[in-house]
Parts: sequence; C-alpha cells; structure tokens
Amino acid sequence: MPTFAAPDFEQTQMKLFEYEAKSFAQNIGIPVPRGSVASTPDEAKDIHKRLGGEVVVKAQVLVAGRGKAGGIKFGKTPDETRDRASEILGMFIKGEKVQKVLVEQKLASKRELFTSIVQDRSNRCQTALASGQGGVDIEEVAQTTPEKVIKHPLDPIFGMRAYDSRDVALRLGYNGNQLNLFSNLLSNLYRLSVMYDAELVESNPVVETQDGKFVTADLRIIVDDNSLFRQPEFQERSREVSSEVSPLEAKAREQGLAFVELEGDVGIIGNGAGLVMATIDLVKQFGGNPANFCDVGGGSNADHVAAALSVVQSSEKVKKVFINILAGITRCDEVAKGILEVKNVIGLKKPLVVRMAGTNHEEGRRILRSGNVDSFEKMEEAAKMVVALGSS
Amino acid sequence: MPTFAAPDFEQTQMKLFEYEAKSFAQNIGIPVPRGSVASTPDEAKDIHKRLGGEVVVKAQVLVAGRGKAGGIKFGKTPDETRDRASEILGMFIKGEKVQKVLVEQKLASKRELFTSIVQDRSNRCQTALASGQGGVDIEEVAQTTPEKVIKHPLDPIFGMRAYDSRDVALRLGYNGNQLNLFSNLLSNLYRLSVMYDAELVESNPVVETQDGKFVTADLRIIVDDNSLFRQPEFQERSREVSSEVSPLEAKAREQGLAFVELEGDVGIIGNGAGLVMATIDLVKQFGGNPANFCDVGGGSNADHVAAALSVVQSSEKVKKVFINILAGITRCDEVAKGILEVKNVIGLKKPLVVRMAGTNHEEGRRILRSGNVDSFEKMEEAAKMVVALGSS
Amino acid sequence: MPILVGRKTRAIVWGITGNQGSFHSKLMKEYGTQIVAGVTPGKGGNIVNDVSVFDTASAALETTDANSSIIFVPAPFTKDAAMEAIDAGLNPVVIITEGIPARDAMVILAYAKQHGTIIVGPNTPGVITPGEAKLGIMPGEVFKPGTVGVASRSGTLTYEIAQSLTHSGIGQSTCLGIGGDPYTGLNFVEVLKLFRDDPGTTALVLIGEIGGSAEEEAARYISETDYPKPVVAYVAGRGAPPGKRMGHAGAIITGTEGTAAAKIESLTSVGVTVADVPSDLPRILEKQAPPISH
Amino acid sequence: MPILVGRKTRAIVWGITGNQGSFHSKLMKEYGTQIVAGVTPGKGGNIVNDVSVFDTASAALETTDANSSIIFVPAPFTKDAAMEAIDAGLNPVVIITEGIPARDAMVILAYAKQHGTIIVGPNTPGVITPGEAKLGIMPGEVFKPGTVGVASRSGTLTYEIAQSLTHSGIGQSTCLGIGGDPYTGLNFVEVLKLFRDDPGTTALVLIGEIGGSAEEEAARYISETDYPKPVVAYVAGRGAPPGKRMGHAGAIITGTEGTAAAKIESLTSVGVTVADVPSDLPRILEKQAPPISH
Repeated sequence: MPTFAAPDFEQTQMKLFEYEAKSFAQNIGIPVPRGSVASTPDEAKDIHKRLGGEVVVKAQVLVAGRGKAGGIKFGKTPDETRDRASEILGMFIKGEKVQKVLVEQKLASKRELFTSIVQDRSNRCQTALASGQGGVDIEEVAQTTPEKVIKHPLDPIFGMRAYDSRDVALRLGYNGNQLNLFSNLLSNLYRLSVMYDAELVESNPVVETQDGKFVTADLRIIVDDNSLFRQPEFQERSREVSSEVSPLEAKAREQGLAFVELEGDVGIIGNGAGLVMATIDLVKQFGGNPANFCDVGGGSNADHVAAALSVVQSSEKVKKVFINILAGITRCDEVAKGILEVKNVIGLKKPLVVRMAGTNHEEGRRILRSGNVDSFEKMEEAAKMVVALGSS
Repeated sequence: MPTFAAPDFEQTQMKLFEYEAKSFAQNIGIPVPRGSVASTPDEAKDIHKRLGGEVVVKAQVLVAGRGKAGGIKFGKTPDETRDRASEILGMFIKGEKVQKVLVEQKLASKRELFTSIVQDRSNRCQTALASGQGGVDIEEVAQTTPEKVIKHPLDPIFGMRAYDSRDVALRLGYNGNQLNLFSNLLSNLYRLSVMYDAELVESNPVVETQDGKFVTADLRIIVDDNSLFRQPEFQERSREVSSEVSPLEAKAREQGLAFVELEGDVGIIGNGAGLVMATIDLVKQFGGNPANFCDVGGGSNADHVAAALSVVQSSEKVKKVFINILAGITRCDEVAKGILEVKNVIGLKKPLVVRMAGTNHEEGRRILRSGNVDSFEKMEEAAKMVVALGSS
Repeated sequence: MPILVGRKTRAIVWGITGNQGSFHSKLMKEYGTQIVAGVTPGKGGNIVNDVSVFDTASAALETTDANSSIIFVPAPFTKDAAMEAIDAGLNPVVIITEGIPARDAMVILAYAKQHGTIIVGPNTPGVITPGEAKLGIMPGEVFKPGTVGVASRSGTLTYEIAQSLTHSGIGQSTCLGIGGDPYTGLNFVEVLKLFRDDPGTTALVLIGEIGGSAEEEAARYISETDYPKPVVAYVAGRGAPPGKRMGHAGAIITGTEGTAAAKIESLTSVGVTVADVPSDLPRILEKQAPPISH
Repeated sequence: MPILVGRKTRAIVWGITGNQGSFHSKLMKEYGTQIVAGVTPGKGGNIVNDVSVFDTASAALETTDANSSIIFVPAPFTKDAAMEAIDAGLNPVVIITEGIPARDAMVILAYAKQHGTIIVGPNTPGVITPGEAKLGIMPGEVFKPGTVGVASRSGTLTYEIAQSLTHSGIGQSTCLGIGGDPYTGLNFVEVLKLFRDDPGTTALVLIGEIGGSAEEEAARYISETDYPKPVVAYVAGRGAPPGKRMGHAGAIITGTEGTAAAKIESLTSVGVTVADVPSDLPRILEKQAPPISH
C-alpha cells in the first residue's frame, strides 16, 4: 500500500516527557504538582529548597515502568533530594539513560485514581477510562477486576461532552463539588488529546488530595504520528525521541522502510506488510529464526530494495537473507536491479535467497541470473531453502 | 419568558469597527489592505506618507451606509489626505459622530466581490453568501437579480468544509490557483465567525486585484449578543457601542427592560413581547400613536414595573401611559405596588391607564384603587380609553 | 387525545435546583404533571419539591422511566443539557431558556434532527394539555380542556388569547409556544402536522408575530396539503418598525422581510381568517368551526 | 453478481492529478472500470487519462452520473475528500491513502455511518471484481472471475493468495482489502454480510493478521448466524513480537490482545479452517467447498 506520510514519521512513537506533558496541562488549567526539572543533583537540591516540604524525584524517561526500575524516589530534605537525584540521573531504565529528573512537591493523597483518554479500536472512537484503583499497574487491574475500570466511549464527532465526564465522575463515586472538579479535569485531559492529536493521554495516578481536590501526579502523552503534519512543534523532535528504537531500526526507518528487529538470524525483506509477516511465519514454520521484519512497501523501485538489503545485511546477527517479492505494481526487473546494485557496489555480505513472482518476473529472474543470483518462484520453496542454508 | 442573559447585554447589537474587524482578520492570515487608524488629520497625513501611493480615508462608524453619506474619500497626496480626513472626522453619519478614520492603500481592483457569512433563519444554519456584484448595495442586487447572489448553507455541526468554500469559488467563476485562494479566504471568514460567535461577517467588497489575489477591502463583524459570556474581550465594551440606541433606549436597557423607541406619544408597558406588540397594534387600531415598546418580562416584580414606568414617563414626547398586564407568573398585586411606588416617590407625570388581568387581579385592582388609580379588565377597553384620553 | 404532553408524560427537569426550575417544577406538579426527576450537576442526591435530583441523565434514568424533559438551565449550559436530554432518548425536549447563542441553538436543532427528537423552544413558555399536564411556565388556570389546538410564538399573548377562549367557553386540546428565538425546534408547519393527526383537535389557532417566515411557511403548508381542520390566526407587530428587535430575539423585520402585513396576507390568501384584535378570535373560531366543544 | 464494484460502477477519482491517482486511474480504466471524473481542487478543466478533472464533487456530478469513488489524496486532505464524497452520495468510498490521523479516520467513519455510506479502507489496496472492474491498486492479472469471495487486511499477501487460487483454477467473485489501519470502514463482519447475500459467491477466504479483533468478531458472527457459506482463513503474524507495529498501523499486539494464536483459535473453534501456509488455501478450499467453479 502506498505511503503518503513522510517516511521519517512512520512508526516512531511520539511520546512526550512527563514534565512536557505537565507543562501543556498546566497551560489549560489542569492542576499539576508544583515542581521543576533538574539536570544535575544540585539543581534538584535548589528546586527542593524553593518548594519546601517533602518532594518526589522522578526520572524523566519515555519508557513505562520507571517506578519498578527505581526511577522514583523521595526526598525529605534538600540534601537528601540531591542524593536521590544523583542516584537517578545517569541510570538506565529499559535501555534509556536518564538525563533529567522532575522534582515535585509530594502530595498527601486520600485516593489515587487512574484516568486515561485512549483510542478504542473496537468502538472506532476515543474512550475515557477511569478507575479508583490508580497508582498501580492498571493492566493488572483490568485483567483481574475489569469491573473496576470504567469505560466511557466518546462520540467521534462531538467528542467529550460535559455530561460524559460527569458520568465518569459519578461512576467513580463522586458527587457535589468533587463531581464537578473531577469532570472538569477529565474534560481538560480530553482537550489535551484534541489539541495534541494524542493517541494516549493518561494520568496514573490522579491524586485526590486530603482537601478533596484532584491533581495529576503523573501524566503521559503520546502523539499520533500521523498527525505530525499539523503539530509543527513536534515535527522537529520526532527523530530524537527514539530510545525504544534500536540503532538498526532507526537506520532502516530513515530509509523509509517499515522495520522491526527480531531475535533470530534470517534477514527478511519483502514488499507489503502482510506478505512480510507471512514470510516470517513461513521461515519459523520451517524451523528458521527471522532476524527482522523489513517491508519495502508497494511500488518499490531499485533504490528501495538496495537500501533494504544494505541495512539488513549490515546487521551482525544476520547470517542469511531472504527477499520475498510478489510484484504487482512493483516490477521484478526493478527489484533485481536493486539486488545487483548492492552486489556490485558493496557486495553481498551474507548468503541470499530470492523469491520473485508477478509482474515482469521472467525479466527479473534473467537479470538476477546475469549476476549469478538464483531465485525461486514459490515462496514455500524459497523459505525451505533459506532455512536449510548453512544448517547442513 | 424568563431572561437568563444578563440584561445589559440584551438587545445591543455588538458591532465591531472596520479597523478592529480587520485586525482580527489579519491575525488569522486574511489579506487586508495596508493601513492604519487616525484620530486627527495630521495622523492621517503621516499614515499616507508611510504608505505611499494613493489612499482611501474611511470614517469608522458602526452604522451602515457611510459611503453614500460622504464618509469615504480618496487622497492622492498626504496633504490631500489630511484635508479629506479633516472633512470626515467629526461629521455625523446617521447620528453617529466620526471619531476615527482608517487610512489605507487604495487597491487597483479587477473585480469587486461581495462575501458574507450570515445566520440563516429558514435553514437554521449559517449560510455563505457571495456575489460577483460586490462593492454596491447587495440588498438591491438580491432584489433585482437574485441569481447573482450565491447562497451556500453550511452544516451546523461540521461548519464550512473546504469543499463548501471551493464550491462557492467555483460558482463565482474561479479556477486554478484563484479557486484555492478565494476558498481559503472564505474559509477564513467563516473561521472568524466561529472565533467571535459572529451573527455576521461580511466583506463588501473583497477586491480581486490586478494580479489575481483577493483582499478584504471592507469588513464588518457583528457579534451575537447571546455569546458575550464566552467572548470576554467584548463584554467590557458592550455598553459603549450603542450609537444606534437612543439615550432613552440605553437607559431602559440598563434597567433590564426590552425597550424600543417609536414615533408616537402613548407610552406602552406590558409583560411579554407578544403582548406588548399586540398592545401597540391595538392602540394604533383605535387611532393612537405609541411612543415605545417596553416589555417588563415574565415574572416581574414591583421594582421592574416601577423602573419601566419611571423610564417611560420620563420621555418628553410621552403624553400618556398605558400599562397592560396579563398576569400568569407575574402577580397583579406586585404590579400594582410598583405603580403606586412611582406615584408616591416621584409622582405620576402623565395620565395613566392600567389594564390588569390574571393572577391576583382583584388584589391588584384593590391596591390601585387605594392609590386612586383606576384599572380595566379587558385590554380593548383600556386601549380605547388611552386613545381617547386628552383627545376630546 | 393531546399532542406532546399529557397524562403519560414523565419528565426530567434540568436545572430543578435553580430559582426558575424549582418554582416551576412545583407548579407543574401541582397541575398534575409527572415530574420524575431533576438533573443538576453536583446536586445529585438532593430532593426538590419531593423530586430526586441526579447529576446526569443516565443516573436519573437508572431509577426512573422518564420520557420527556424540560430545561431551565442558564444559556451558557443549555447546549450541553439539551444534548444530554436528546442522547438520553427523552422526547420532547422543552427548552424554556432564553438568550442561547445562535450557533448553540443550530447545533441543538441539528443534533435533535439526527435523533428524531422534537425540540420545543428555546425561549418558549412550553406546552400545556389542559386538565392533563404541562411542561412549561404558563399559568394553568387560564386554560381549559377542549378541542382547539393553539400554537404561538409568544408567551403572555398566548395566555391572553387562551383566557379569552376559555372565557368564551372554548376549551383547548394542547397549547404550545414554539419559541420567540430566531432558531427554534418545532415550527408552525410541524405543529400543524401534529394537530392534523390528533383526533382530539378540531380547530387551530396560530399566534404569529413579525420576523422570520414561520407564518408564511404555515400558509404554504395549509394550502399545499388542503389542511383538513379550520385554522384561525392572530399576528402581532403590525405597528413594529423595521430593524428593531421587539423583545423576542426572533421578532425583527429585516429589510422588507418578516412584516406583519406580509404574514397576514399569506395566511388570508389560503383561507385563514386573521383577527384584527386578539379578543375577536373566539367569535371567528365559532363561526369557522361551529361544532367546537363548550 | 459481485459486491461493491462491478460493471455498473462509475467512479470519481479524488487526487487523479497526483502520481498515484493518475497512474492507477489509467490501470483501473485499462482493467475495464468506468472512471467518469476526477476531483482535484484547483485543477478543474484538466484532462488526465481522458478523464475530465473537476474542482469539486458537485461540479463533477453536474455532468457525470458517478456512483462510487476512490481517494488517493495525501493524508492531510483525506478527511475533507472523504466527507465530500459521502456528501455527494457516492457509495462505496474507497480510501487508498495511508497515514491518516486516527481522529480524522474516526470522524470519516462516523460521518459515513450517519449517511449509510460504505467506506473501504483507509490504507487498502481496494476492491476488485475480476473480469468486471476494480477500484484499487491491485494488479489485475493475478485475479480471475469465479465464485470465491476474498477479504483481507493486507495488500501484497492478498495478491499472493489470489494468484495461488487463480493458478489452482479457483476464480474469485470479489476480492477486497478492508485496510491495514486500526480504524477502517468495512470490517470482516460487514463483508461476510455482503457475501452472504451475493448469489455469485459460494465460498469465502478471510486473510487476517495480528492486531485488533476483526477476526474474532468475524468468528463470532459466523457462529451466531450459522453462516451459510464455507469460510477458510489465513492469519499472518504468528512470529510477530508484542508491542511492535508490523508495517501496518493496525498490525500490533497490545499486551496479550490481538495475537495470531488467539485469532486462529477463535476461527478454528467456529469451524473455519485456518491454513498454516498461504499456499494450502486452494487445497483446503476445494475440500471444504467442492462445487467451486473452475
């Protein structure tokens, strides 16, 4: 299928740091804890001095699960805060190095809530989620006690109406002024999702304070990559924010390839996401172990295929490469030229199995033969061959 | 019917000056002529110097028809512009004194268009209007050659889609880049109507320049009074902008009364707009000449009625007053108290005829009698009486 | 058999905790209307006039079997309330509130149309079926049960005319205000349709006023459908100047459009007798439709 | 008798003046599809592949009797194009474009539902009725007329499977991609309904993949309706890791949801045979539905 989106936006999950998300939230009147970002332990100490009281020091990373990984600590005094910040800054959480910490006032909470505005595939709309069991792993709550997670689908055309958010507040057990306070907060989280075209806006927990107010103690925003054309402030950074993307993935995506790294040693290249997935399945079926998913897309030309082959064979763990092309709009002669281009310019670094069928496959095969590259017509045969390669 | 809107917003047409409307337009990228506002002839001259070329000097008033009244003149040199500004500043246009002029570059136009986003009662939506016969009295065009005015109703929920504005551009005869330029302009005028809750956004003319661009040479915006609660920047000024409102009207509206001044000498007060209109009709029917429309509203109390009577009898042209009350939620005893309050505190300055029926009318009549004020039960009888009063 | 409201009406009152809402819900109950719930956000759990207040319509519908609604909330909140009532499947939705932004009204009306919901108002005195129920703010005592349907763009003038009918012994099937705003739900044509299909209505009174074209559209409909029941009318505002809003937001002559003369001419031309003064209506009605129940 | 497209299809192509639109409108015409107009704002009056280009759908409909549409415009403009096509009464609306913001897709789908319009896609190869017409970008030569309906979430894999059917002598009634995005119009259940009512379809192939629950919903529908025609399936992505988008925006396992294993299990449990490898499908199909036309 054709790709109209700029390729460098594809597949990158555009997550915002907590402190960024909170600054957007604060701009539209969502209550957030007082606090500031520090890049050094001394900055953290100064922030504590300004804030007074006790503080929480939180690693600013884009991966989830920092709490369990030791990325959230408390400081009773500015000196303690400096020490905690010093422990957290520079640590690695799921492979991501902590560059900044958020130092915030510690909230005295009466109750911790989970609230989220998610995209909901089955209802084809956004859905508001909320639970009185916040502050913990909500997936677990949803699994074990699904009745404790409130789901409220939102009309795609009208969005969240005031009575939608009131309904959620009510089902959480609030009434009176608290009902209005919570529903305002939820409506504002929805507004954030609209303003930033967010795939996800999630606050876990929203803290209900001792005096009955609500504060978003944590906040995550993930922007829909497909909306970056109308979110100019995030376009610049879409490349930076890629800590969960491996270097090889980053390299491949720069070339406009849909690429996912896997565990095995068989490099897989194909045209069309479904076909590449089926190719991976087939290789596994026959006992092989794919090293990646690499889709050159429909209508690919020689350059695309050359780029894919170069990236895939550059990986050390790849021991052999399987190219599976069913040409429709794509033409086999173009694909063959791309393969020979790599062979002639940088050389084929790994054993290669090619399957080629469809438009101009005879011409394509002839070109490959001219470069001494064999090819198959049926993908099952080719898959068996690539698995067998080198394992004799 | 009950009035929930703050009374001081009621009935005031919240018009913006041309220069204000253009500054809002410019903020969202609508092309407007280069220019500036002057309060003195010398300022006008300075603006001309900065602009160069020839300029147009336009009276900034809120009433329509300034062109015919001599409120638009041209200046070829800065000195000429100073003279023209001096002629316009201080002149009266339909009773409104000109305090400022807008000095703008004169545009070389290939064609003048009329464009407008209006509220459309029969379709219950906003409608885009456009015509190639701009720059003139569009009402006349609509009367004589209605086929020259394009009408495009807009979906109340989705508003103006890009293809709506393109459709209008196409029907005006544009294609290619001009189609896109004009439809962008129209979409932006619609956006203004949304941003400012406008009852009317009208540019007459939009000038098609020699090089095929479009510039809004004139721009009118009227804000929907009922939206002022969410248009904070206009709330402050809603009182000032009342040049089309007579001093008596302004005074009455400050009291929360729906009030319109008429030509005659019979002051009319009633509860409910329909009843007051019917009362006016009845008085005319019997040969009288009403001096005003004054609706104290449903559920009125003594103070309301007292305020109405005070305002109405304060007018010099009022020779007699007719109060017509059909009490439902309103109570006749309250109305009677209000009348006597005026009698006792400031006195009844003009002969008064009261008609009173409905809730507590017996008690009301008793109270009036106690203050030597007679009253009728049927409004026809009362109307005949007020017409007869003093004409014998 | 009435239209829109009657013995089976079970209404939710939006804004029941406010001044207007609490005052009129009491009067509606006294008149015999089943008011089954109130909705005010943040006031759930309260009781007003023996009616339970809920925070949302969904909550109200969990314990009541409401089918209709009436809205008294301030103008800034009316769009939300009306959409909630529509979503909750309540029909009709009577909107008393005046001063709603025109764009909000347009959205409410479009949304109601999508859902097949009848909106009465905004800026209406409401609907009354004498002797059965009222969803509105009209004084019950000026009406009496009968077979004349009354539809009006006005409030007090409707009471005036209803009272003169009542005094002449002419009872009413259902009386309603279509609303004094420029953008209203139910219009005269739709009311004519409802009354046509109501066997309990034998004749109609339309009370029009300047502005818009509701009366002209009614005339066209009467002519095109060869309307089977006698219709008489009164139009207020013959003495109104152009360009001035006469109290109602919708009562304004724009240019030469919306004059009383044009409306009277339209109605007369299709056989509707238009009264010169409101008190003529009972007499005209008796002449036009002799078998009116007394 | 096909579904969605066929000899009577008369389509408007949005974005016909672009690379994709002009290339594929040529191929669609060559395949026999009636392409009656193109729409590109600002390009009205041009001719592309002997097809007249208009600025708006209204203009196109003034001179053509189009009934269907296919959209190739870039993602930022797709919502506007799709709503215009829906408003113009064109049905189906096939959206080839990939990379549409999720919120735009949701609005398009809700708007289409209000209007009773079928959306195919977005991010679909389109629809082909072999031997009659195609609204899409698939290579016509891998398909042949017959009685097996094919619905897929994929592009190239569909061509692969269609080709293997064709090579085995099994022709197709209609083949379509429901789209690789998380938010698509026509889903498997709706396709099953369309094929059920199509006398020209005797058996079905569903080509699923990881992510979402379209296959599970199809299984439930097959079971609940005791689906009257044989259905066989293939599900891609058994070797896909959780949490990674596999090319298609919709092909992602979220937590433990949307795995190939779960989908295969759902389908198998309701009697749908799921092939281990795509090339098994023709054999399974012949076993399941012997009287398939060759």
